[in-house]
Amino acid sequence: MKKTITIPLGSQHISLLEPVRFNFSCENEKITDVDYNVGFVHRGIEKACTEKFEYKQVGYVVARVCGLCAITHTMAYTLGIEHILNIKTNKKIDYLRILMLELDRIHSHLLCLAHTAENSGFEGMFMKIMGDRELVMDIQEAISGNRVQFDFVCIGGVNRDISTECEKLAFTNLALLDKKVDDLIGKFTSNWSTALKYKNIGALSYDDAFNFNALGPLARAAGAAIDVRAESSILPYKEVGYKMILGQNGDIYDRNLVRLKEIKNSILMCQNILSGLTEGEILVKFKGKPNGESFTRLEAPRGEIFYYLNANGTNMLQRVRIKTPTFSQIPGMVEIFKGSDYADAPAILASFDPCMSCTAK
Amino acid sequence: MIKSIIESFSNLFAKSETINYPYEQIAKFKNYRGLIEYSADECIFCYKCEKVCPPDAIVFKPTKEKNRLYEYNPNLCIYCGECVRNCPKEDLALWQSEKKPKII
Amino acid sequence: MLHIKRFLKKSPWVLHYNTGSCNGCDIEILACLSPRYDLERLGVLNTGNPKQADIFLVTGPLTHRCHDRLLQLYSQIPDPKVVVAVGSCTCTGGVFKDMYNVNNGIDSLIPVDVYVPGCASSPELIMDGIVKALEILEGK
Amino acid sequence: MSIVFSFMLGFFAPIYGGIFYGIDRVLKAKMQRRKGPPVLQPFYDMLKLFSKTKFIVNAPHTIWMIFYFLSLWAVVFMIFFGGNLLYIIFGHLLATVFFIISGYSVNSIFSQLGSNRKLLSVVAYEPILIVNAICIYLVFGTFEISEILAAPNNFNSLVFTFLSLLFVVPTVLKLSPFDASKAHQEIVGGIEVEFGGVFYELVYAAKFLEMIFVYSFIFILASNDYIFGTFLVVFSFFAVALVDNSTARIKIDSLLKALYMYGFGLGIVSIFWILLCCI
Repeated sequence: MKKTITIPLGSQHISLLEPVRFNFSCENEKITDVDYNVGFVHRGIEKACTEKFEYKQVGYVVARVCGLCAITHTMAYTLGIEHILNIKTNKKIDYLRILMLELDRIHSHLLCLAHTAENSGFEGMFMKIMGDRELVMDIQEAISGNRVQFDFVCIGGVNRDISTECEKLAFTNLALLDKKVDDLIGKFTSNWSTALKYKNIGALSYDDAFNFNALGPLARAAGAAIDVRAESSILPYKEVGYKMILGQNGDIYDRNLVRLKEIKNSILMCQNILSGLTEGEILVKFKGKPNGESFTRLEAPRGEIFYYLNANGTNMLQRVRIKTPTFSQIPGMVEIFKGSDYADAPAILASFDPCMSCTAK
Repeated sequence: MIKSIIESFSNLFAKSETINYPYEQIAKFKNYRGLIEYSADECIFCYKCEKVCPPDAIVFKPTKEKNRLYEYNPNLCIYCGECVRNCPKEDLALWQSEKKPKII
Repeated sequence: MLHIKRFLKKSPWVLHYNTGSCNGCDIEILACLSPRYDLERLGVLNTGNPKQADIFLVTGPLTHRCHDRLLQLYSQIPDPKVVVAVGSCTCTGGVFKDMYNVNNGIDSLIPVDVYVPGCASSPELIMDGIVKALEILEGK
Repeated sequence: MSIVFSFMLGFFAPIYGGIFYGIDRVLKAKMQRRKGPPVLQPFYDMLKLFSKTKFIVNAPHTIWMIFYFLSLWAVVFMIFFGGNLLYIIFGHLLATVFFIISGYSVNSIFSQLGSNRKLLSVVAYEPILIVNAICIYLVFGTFEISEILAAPNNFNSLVFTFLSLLFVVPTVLKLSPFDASKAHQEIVGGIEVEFGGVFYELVYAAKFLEMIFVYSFIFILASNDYIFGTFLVVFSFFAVALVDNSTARIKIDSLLKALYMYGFGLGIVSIFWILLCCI
């Protein structure tokens, strides 16, 4: 009799949005070993950024690394190239950029929560969160003209100004969403079946969070205060009311709560930004070609994103290196899978909010 | 669980959020980034849009006459609007309409 | 005689596969199932199972690695079936055109019936695409 | 009930079962603030599946499944002809075993996992059904459905039986929270995974028959008061849909625990309650 069975998850599976393959070696549905294969989405963007596209176009190309955190990629690239070109942006541009980043974070977190609920068989919650998410999508569409790929940021500023109508819409929708998030926190904390499904499942301890290089909400749920927004001052996060949110146990339940509370914090930031917007130019003129190198760190919805740019004074960049949060979360993910049930695997996977198109580029 | 049950029950009598789309239109926001449109009469043939387009969706094909022929592939376009922003005669020669691209 | 074929149009079950897209179109497909757009109105069910699917929603510019899987999934769907390419990069390659690991759209490998442009295709466009696919399905 | 009428009820069971299923789907959509599919959607699905290409993984797989469908239909016939409650329970068990064997006969890991889980859930709900059958016997003194339906209404002593049956309904129908044997997001439908075309159609129609099977159990609790029986069925239909909509799927071992603790426990309580009522 065979003792271990191998259960494949992917590369096409109903609980997966993107192609990634896990091979779970299981004993009686208990996972003993995990084999993973993440390279299905590799397209060769880093190479193309240095050979095919000019430095002004790269911003739009790196946005297509990942649709969920598109604005973060463009943002990190733009900040990097602005550092090389020595462009100083004004307060309004910074504020508009943070606004878009935080709106993106809200929609990404809500999607992750919905996906986790769906993967744990909670269809009612999935529909509820996806319904609420449309409020943010509306704001995004009103501001940038597209629902997912914003193409809002460009070198030297932003592409569009925010109109008074948009501002009004954003205020009403954010206030509505704030109430709905409160309601969601209540629903997530007081459900018998989600407690069975989420509490103490897929837990990452505080030490392991450091050992396995966890980032973003994953680390913060374990109590590790890792957040680029607090560490770097490249964008004025402290002015707009940023607050670090920490969990304790690092299980799915805590991750959900951290995400929900971060959404609340993001909503607060957006409201502060919208009420504190000043008049000003939205585009700074610049001249010259980039020459030099830069390192940029930025907090994506999933954790720290890192860009290394190297330019040699021509229209083409010499090197673009992207390090994405999911890439460094994979060892932690594998560690958590070991010892948990296969029945929990899809929910754990979704609660990590993995982004394979980020990882493989 | 009780909260969810109460909400599910009250939803039975609430109005549904669904937009009956193919039969009734969805209200779009202003400045929706739709199809790129072009007017040959106004174009000054600086080829800036061709140069700047990331996926090369806009191509000026060489012809026997003096001016080249504008060709645009909506299936290749990523609707970023970079061509429009770089056009010296924005809104006259090249503009981003609010039309949906056609499905084939 | 009952014309069974016309019921094909009323219950399209969907299989979704990502061949290397940026997730933008994938989350919009999820958004299509959400209460605002509610594709289930048209009878759409998201089955993760090729053997029970009618409409094959593909996103992504087809990376080399996804080649075999796409072909396998396509051949496992029983006839009649319709392939819908969602997003610019699925139709022609989009921004990823001519990158070294990309095949410039899925029509280089499998026959595509409906091309849905957009980056990322909005739920409205995806719904248009599915409605178009239903017309094609009826004729098959 | 005349024989012809019973025969017609049994013969058209997949059809009006389909309407129940359609109503269920619309109801669920309404609870999620959606419009939902038309009520006749299950029939569109069935008719569509007829016109698809036929795929057979291997012969036993399909044959066992056809056995499952036919024996399930036979069980439904037995219900409408007023047969013995125990025969019906064991007939249903036999049908389920056919289905489980069909799941084991293919090499797909998801199908086999689905069979494992289905087996465990059968182990969980079958004792509850039998305990409830005993309760019904204690009250009415017979296992024959035709005699139970003629007996005077004695629902007061069957309250706990009804409650314990409410645990069985979602398990048999594979509804959340007790749907680990289907688990669409984990094992892609479990045993259903390898069926396609016309053969999936039979699995799909079997869902309607299962629905009739469990709800008829609830219906007979009201004995000769048919209106009250219909009310009980509608009530439990609503309750199950509401709970399905507001819970996550629990794991198979939690399912076993929950069913034994609450479902079986309520069954035992019910026996004592009936004995108490008799005194």
